[in-house]
Amino acid sequence: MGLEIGLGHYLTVAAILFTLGVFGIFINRKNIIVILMSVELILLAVNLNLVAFSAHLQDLQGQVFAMMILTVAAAEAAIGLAILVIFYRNRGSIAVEDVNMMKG
Amino acid sequence: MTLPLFFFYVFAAITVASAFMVISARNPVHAVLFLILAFVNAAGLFMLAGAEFLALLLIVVYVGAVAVLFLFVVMMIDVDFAELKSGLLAYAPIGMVVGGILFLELLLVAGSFVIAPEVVGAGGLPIDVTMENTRALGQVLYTRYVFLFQGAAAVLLVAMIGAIVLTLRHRTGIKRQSTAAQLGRKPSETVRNVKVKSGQGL
Amino acid sequence: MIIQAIVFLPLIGALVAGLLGRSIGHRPSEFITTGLLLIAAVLSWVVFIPVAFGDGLVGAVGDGHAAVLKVEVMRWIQVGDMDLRWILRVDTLTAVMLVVVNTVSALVHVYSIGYMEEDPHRSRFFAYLSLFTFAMLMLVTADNFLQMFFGWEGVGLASYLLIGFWYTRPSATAAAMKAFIVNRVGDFGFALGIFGAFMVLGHIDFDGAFHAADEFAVTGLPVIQFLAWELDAMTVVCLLLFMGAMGKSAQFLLHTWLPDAMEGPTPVSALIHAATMVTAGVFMVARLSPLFETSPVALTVVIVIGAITAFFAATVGLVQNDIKRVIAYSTCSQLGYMFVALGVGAYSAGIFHLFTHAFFKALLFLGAGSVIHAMHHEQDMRNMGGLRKKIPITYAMMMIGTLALTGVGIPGTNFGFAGFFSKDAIIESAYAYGGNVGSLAFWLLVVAALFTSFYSWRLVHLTFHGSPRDPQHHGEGPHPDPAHAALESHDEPINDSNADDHGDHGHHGSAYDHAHESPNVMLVPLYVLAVGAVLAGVVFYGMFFHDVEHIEHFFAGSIYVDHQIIEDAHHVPTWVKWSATIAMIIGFASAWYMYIRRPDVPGRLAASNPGLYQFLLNKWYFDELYNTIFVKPALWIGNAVWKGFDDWLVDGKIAEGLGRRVQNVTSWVVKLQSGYLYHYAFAMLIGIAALLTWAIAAGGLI
Amino acid sequence: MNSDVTDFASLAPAHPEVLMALGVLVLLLVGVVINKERSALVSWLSVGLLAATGLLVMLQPADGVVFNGLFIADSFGRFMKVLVIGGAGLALILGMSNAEENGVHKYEYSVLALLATLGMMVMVSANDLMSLYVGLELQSLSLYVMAAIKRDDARASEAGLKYFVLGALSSGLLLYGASLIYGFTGHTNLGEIVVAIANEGRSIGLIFGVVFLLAGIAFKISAVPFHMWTPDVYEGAPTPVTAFFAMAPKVAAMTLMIRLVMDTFAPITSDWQQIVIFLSIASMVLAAFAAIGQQSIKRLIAYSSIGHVGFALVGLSSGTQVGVEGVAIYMAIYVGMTVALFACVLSLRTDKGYVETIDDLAGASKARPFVAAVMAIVMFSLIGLPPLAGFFAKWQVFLAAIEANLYVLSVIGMLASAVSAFYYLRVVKVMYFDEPKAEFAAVPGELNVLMAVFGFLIVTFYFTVGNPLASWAHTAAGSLF
Repeated sequence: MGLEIGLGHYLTVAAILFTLGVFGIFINRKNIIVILMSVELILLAVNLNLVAFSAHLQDLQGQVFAMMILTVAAAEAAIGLAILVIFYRNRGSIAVEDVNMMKG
Repeated sequence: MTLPLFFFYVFAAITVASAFMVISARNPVHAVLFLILAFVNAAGLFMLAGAEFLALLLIVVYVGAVAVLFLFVVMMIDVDFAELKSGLLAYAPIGMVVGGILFLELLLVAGSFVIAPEVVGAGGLPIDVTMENTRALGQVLYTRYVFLFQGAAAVLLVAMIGAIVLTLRHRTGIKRQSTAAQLGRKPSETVRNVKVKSGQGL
Repeated sequence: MIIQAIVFLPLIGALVAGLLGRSIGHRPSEFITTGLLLIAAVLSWVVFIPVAFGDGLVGAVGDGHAAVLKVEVMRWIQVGDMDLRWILRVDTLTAVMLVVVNTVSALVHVYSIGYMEEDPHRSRFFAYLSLFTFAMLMLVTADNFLQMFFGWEGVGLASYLLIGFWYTRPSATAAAMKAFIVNRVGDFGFALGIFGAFMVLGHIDFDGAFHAADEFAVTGLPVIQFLAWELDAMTVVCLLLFMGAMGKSAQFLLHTWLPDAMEGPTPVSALIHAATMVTAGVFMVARLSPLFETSPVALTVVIVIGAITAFFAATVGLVQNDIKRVIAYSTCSQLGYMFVALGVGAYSAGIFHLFTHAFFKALLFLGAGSVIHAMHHEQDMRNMGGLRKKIPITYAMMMIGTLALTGVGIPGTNFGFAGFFSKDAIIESAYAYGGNVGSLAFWLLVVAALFTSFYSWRLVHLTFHGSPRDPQHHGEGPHPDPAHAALESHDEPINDSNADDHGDHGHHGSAYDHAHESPNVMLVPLYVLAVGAVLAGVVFYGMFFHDVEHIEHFFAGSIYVDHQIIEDAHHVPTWVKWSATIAMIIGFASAWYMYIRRPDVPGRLAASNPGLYQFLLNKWYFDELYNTIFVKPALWIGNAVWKGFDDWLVDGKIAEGLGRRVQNVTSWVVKLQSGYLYHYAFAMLIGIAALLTWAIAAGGLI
Repeated sequence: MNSDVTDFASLAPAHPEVLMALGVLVLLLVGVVINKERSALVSWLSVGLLAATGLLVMLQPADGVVFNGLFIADSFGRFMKVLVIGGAGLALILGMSNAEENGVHKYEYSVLALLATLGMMVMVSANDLMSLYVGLELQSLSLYVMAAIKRDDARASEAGLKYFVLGALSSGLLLYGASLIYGFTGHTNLGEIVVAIANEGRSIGLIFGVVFLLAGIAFKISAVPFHMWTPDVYEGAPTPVTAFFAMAPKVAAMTLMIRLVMDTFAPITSDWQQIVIFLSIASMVLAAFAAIGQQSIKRLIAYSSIGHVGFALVGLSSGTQVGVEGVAIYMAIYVGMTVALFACVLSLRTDKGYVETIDDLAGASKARPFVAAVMAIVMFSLIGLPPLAGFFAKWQVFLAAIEANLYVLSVIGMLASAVSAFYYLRVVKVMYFDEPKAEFAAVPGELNVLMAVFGFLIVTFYFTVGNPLASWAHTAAGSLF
C-alpha cells in the first residue's frame, strides 16, 4: 500500500510544491488570483505530506486531517474569492501592486 | 522500477511542472487550468499512497468546485491581461536565495525523515487493512471525529455567510422574478376576453 | 589648630564668597575672603618665625629623617594594606611655602579689592582666589602622593577658572583651555610617576617612600622591564614626576601656556603665574629630593631643562611688547634657574630663589597691574612712556622690583636686593657642579641673567622713561619696534562686555593724559612686597645658602642637603661670583643705550636681523610648531572623532535623546512596512527561514 | 462505538461551545427573519449570548477531555475563554453606537463575530492538531470577512485582502508544521504527541514542525516578523472590527501558543524557548520604534499591540508556571486596557467623522475632559507606570523572566518599554497641550460606562481586581503543570 514508494519521495514533492506556493505568493507581481492559487498549492503540499505520512505510519488520522484541510480550503477559497471580488469592485484592479493603500 | 514508482514519477513530475506553470503563467485562465492539472495528478499521488477517497475527493471538490470557482471569478473579473505586469521583482534574486535556503532545509527534512518502526501502526487510528478506505473514513468521521465534522460545518457556514454578505447586492432597477406575485395573480386581473371578427384584425 | 586654621580659612572664605556671594554682596565677600587670608598669612608667619629665627618648628617631632609636624585631618582611603590618611604635613619646606603662598595671596586679595573694583562678578573672583589658595595649601601640606595630586589638580582647576575669569572673551577661554590642556600633559606624567612610585617603593606616603628609597642604597636600585629594555626604575619614576613639574612650572616644551595665561586678571597673574602655582613643580622636586637623589640621570635632565628654559624664556622676553608677557617670560626664565639649582643638588638655593622670587615677581606683576590700571587697560609698552611723572609711586615700586629681579648687589658683601643673593647662589652652584652639564648650565644662566637685565630695563625705559608714545598723544607716533606693528595689543577689560567700552571710557584723548596713580588699597600691597624684595635676600641668605650647618638646622631634614655642592659653590673663582653682576650691568647698559640714548636702534636692529627678530618675537615658533605637530593632528583626530564618532555615531546613531537615531530606525522600520503583500510575505519567509536555520544550528541538529 | 459521546451530560466540558453554536444558528435565523432596521437587536442578543456563555463557563466548571481527545476543558482554558468571550462581547458593545458609519450594522457582523468567538473557544480548548486547525480557521475565516465587511470601502476591502492572503499563508505554514509533527509522532492528539516526543527525543523533522507551527501561531498573535499584516489591517478595517481584532483573537492564539509550548513541547523546552525569545525581542523592539513614526491612531494601536505581545512572550519565554501566570494576567490587563482605549477612540467624533490621526486628538482635554483623562490613564498604563494596571502586567512577566535567568531579555524589554513611552506620551501631549481644531460630538452612553468602568479598574487595579485576578491566574496556570 504505497510502501514501495519511499516516504522521502513524497516529502520531496511536497517540499517542492510548498516552496513553489510560497514563491507564488511573494515573488509574482501579476495578480492576486495567482496568489490565491498559490495558497491552494501550499495546502496541496500539506495534504500530500499528510497522506504520505498516513500511508507510512499505517494510520488513518492523516487522511482525516487532510479531509478537514480540503474542506476548510474550499471554504477559504470561497471567502478569498469573495474578498477579491469586492476589492475589484472598489478598485477596478486586482494587480498585486495596487493593494497598497495602507502602509508605513 | 516498479510500476507504482513509475507512475509516482509521472504524477510527481506533472504535478510539479504544472504547479510551476500556475505561478508563472501569464494568463490567469491558464494558471487555473494548470492548477486543475496539478490537482488531478496530485490525486494520482494520493491514489498511489492508498488514500483513494481523498484522491477522488480532490478531483470532485477541487477540480469540480474550487477550480471552477476560480475560473468563474477570473472570467467574471474582466482583467485586462495586457495590463498585468509580468517579470520578476527587483528583489527577486535575494528572494530566490532565501526561498532556496528554505527549500534546501525542507529537502533536508525530506531526505532525513525516518519513521521509527515502533510508531508504525501504533498511531491514534491504525488502518484496518480489511476495510476499504472510504468506509474506514466514513466510520470515524461521524463518530470519533464528529466534533471536527461539526467544526468544518461551521467553517462552511462562515464561508457561506461571508461570501453572501460580501458580494450579494440587491440592485434596484433590475427585473426580478417574484414568485408570490406570480402565484397571487388572478385571471380576472390579467385576462380579458375579446371577441374578434374573422378577417378584421385588431 | 593653627595649622588647620592656616589651611582651612581660605576654604571657608571661598565657600562663603562662592556660595553666598550673591546674597551677601560683593563688598562683604571681599572683606571676608581678604580678612581670612590675612589671618592665615599672619598665622603662617607665626609658624615660620620660630623655624627661621628660633629653635625650629613648634611642636615638630624628629622621626629620624626630618623634624615634622603632622596633623591628621581624617582617615581617607583604606584599600588592601594601604591605609591612607589625610594628614597636614608641616616641616620647614612647607613652612616656607606657607609663608610665600599666604603672604602673596593675602596681598593679592587686598590689591584686588582695588583692581577689580568695577567688575560685576567680584565675589566669584574672590571665591576663586581663595579656592586657589586652599588648593595650593593642600599641595604644600601634602603628606602623601595622593594628597599632593589632589592639591595639584586643585590649583590647576583654580588656575583654569581664573584665567578664564572673563569668559566672555574668546581669547581668555582659549588661554584657559590651553593652560588646562598643556597641564594635562604634565599631569599625565605626574600621575604615571605616582603610580610608578607606588609600584616601585610600595608606599604612597612620603615618609615610607623616602625610607624605601634609602633602602636602595643597600639593596641596589630596582629595575623595570619594559619590552626588551631594562630601565632604572627610579629614573623612570623621577622623569615622570618631573614631567608633571615641567607642566606646572612651565618649563621648556611645556611652557606655552604661561604667557597666554596672562589673559587672566593681573592679580591672578601675580598670585598664580608668578609667585605660587608655577613654583609647585619646584616645590614638588624639592619635596621629593630623596627620590631624585637616587637618579643622577633624572637630575641631569632637570638641570638641562631648567637651563634651557632660563635661556630660552629670557631671549623671548627681549622683544615682547606686552608688559605682562615680558614679566611672564621672565617668570618662566626664573623658574628655569630654580630647576637648575634643584638639579645640581643645591635644593636650598632653589627654594631660596623661589622664596625671593615670589616677592619681587609679585611686586612686578602688581606694579604692572598698577600701570595698566593707570593707563586704562593699555598693555602695549610701545604705547606707554614717560609715566614716571604720572605715577611716581608705582614707578618706584617697579624700580625696586626690577633691581631685585636683575640681581643688583655687590658680590662679596651683604649689600644687594633679594634676587642678587638667590640668583648668584644658583649660578655659583651650577658652576660648582662642574662637568659639561654644569658649564652649559652656568653659561646659559649667565647669558640669561644678561638678557633678564636687558628686558627688565627695557620694560622700565619703555614704560616710565622717555616721552609718552601712545597714538592719541602723538598722532601716529613711531613704534620703537616697527617690524611688528601688527602685533595685537592685549587690552584687559574690567567687565564682561567692554570690548567696545574703551571708547566710552572717558579718555578720548590720551591715555597718558589721564593716567593716574592707583588707590592706596592697591599701593599698600606693593609696599609690603617691596620690603620683601629688598630684604628677603639679605635676611634669609644664611638659612638658605650661607653655610651648611645653618642650612641643615633650618631645613631640619625636610629636603636633601648636598654638603659638597654648597661648599664648592662658596669656593668658586671670583670671576664666577662677578659674572652675573657683570652680565647684569651689560644688560642694563645696552638697554639704556637702545631705549634712552638711541631709541632708533632697536628698530634698525630688528630690521637688519628680521629672521632672528621674528624668531624671538614668535617665541621660537613654539606655538606654531605645536600647532602643526599636536594641535592640527589633534584637531584632525578630534574632528574625525567629532564628525565620525560623535556626530555620526554618538549623536547621529545613539544620542539626541534617542531621537534622531530612533527616528532613523523608525523610518527604516516604517519603510519596511511598504504596503506590498509580497514584501510582507517575504518578511514572513525570511522569518521562518531564519528561525529554521537558527533552530537546527542552535539545536545541534546538523 | 467509536465515539465517547453518549449523552448530552457527558458533553458537559463542551457545553459552552454547544450553547454558543446553537445560539449562533438561532441568531442567524432571527437576523434573516426580522427587519433590517432591527439589526441592533441581533447585536444585543449576541452580547447576551456571549454573556450567557461566559456565565456558563464560569459558573458550571467541568474539567475533562471529550470528543475522543479532541477537546479539553481545564481551568487554564476557562480563564482564557472568559477573556475571549469578554473581549468579544465588549468589542460588540463598542461597535453599537457607530455601527452605521463603520458598516458593521448588518446582523451578519454579529453572527460572524459569534462564529469567530466559537472558533476561538475551540482553539482555547483544542487538544488535537485537527481541532486546533478547525478552530483556528473558523476564527480566521470569520475575521477575514469581518475585516472587509464594510464592503464599499476600498480600505476595508484591502485590509480584508491582505489579512486573507497572509493569513492563508500562515495557515499553510502551520499546517506544514502540523503535518511534520504528525509524521514524526504518528499522533495528532496533543497528549499523545508529548508522550511520543518524550520517548523518541528530538529530530530535525520534529523541530521543523515546531518552528512552522509556532510561526503560524505567531502570525495570529502578530509577533514580529509575522506581524506585517497588523498595522495595515488595523488601519483599514472599521474601528469596531479593529477593536475586536485587538482583543479576543490575540488571547485565543496566545492560549494556543502557551498550551502548545508548555504542554506539548515541554520535552524540548530549550528548542522552543529560543524561538519564543526571538519573537519576543523582535516584537518589543520593532514595535517600539515603528510606533514612533505613526500618525494614524489605529496604526499606533497596532504597533502597541505588537509590542505588548512581545512583553507577554517575555513571560512565556521563562517556561515556568510563574511565567504562564504572568502571561495570563498580562492578557487580562491587556484586554482591559484595549477596551478602554477603543472606547476613547470611538467616542471622539468631530463633524468630519471619527478621529483618525493623532493630531485629530488635539485639544481633546478641553472639549472632552473625561475622555481625555481616561485616554491619558490608558496611555500611562500601557507604558507600565505604577500603580496602574499595566505596571503589574509587565512586573509579573519580567519577574518570571528574571527568575528564569533571562537577564538580557529583561533588559531589552525594559529598554523597549522606555522607548515606547515616547509615543504613548505623545498622544497625551497632543491631547493636553495642542490647540483644538474641531468640536467634538457628545459621547454615547455605553462608551461612557465602559470608559468609566475600565478606567476605574486600571487605576485601582491593585486594590480591586488585582488579587482575585492573580489567584485565578495562579489556579489557571497550575492546570498546565
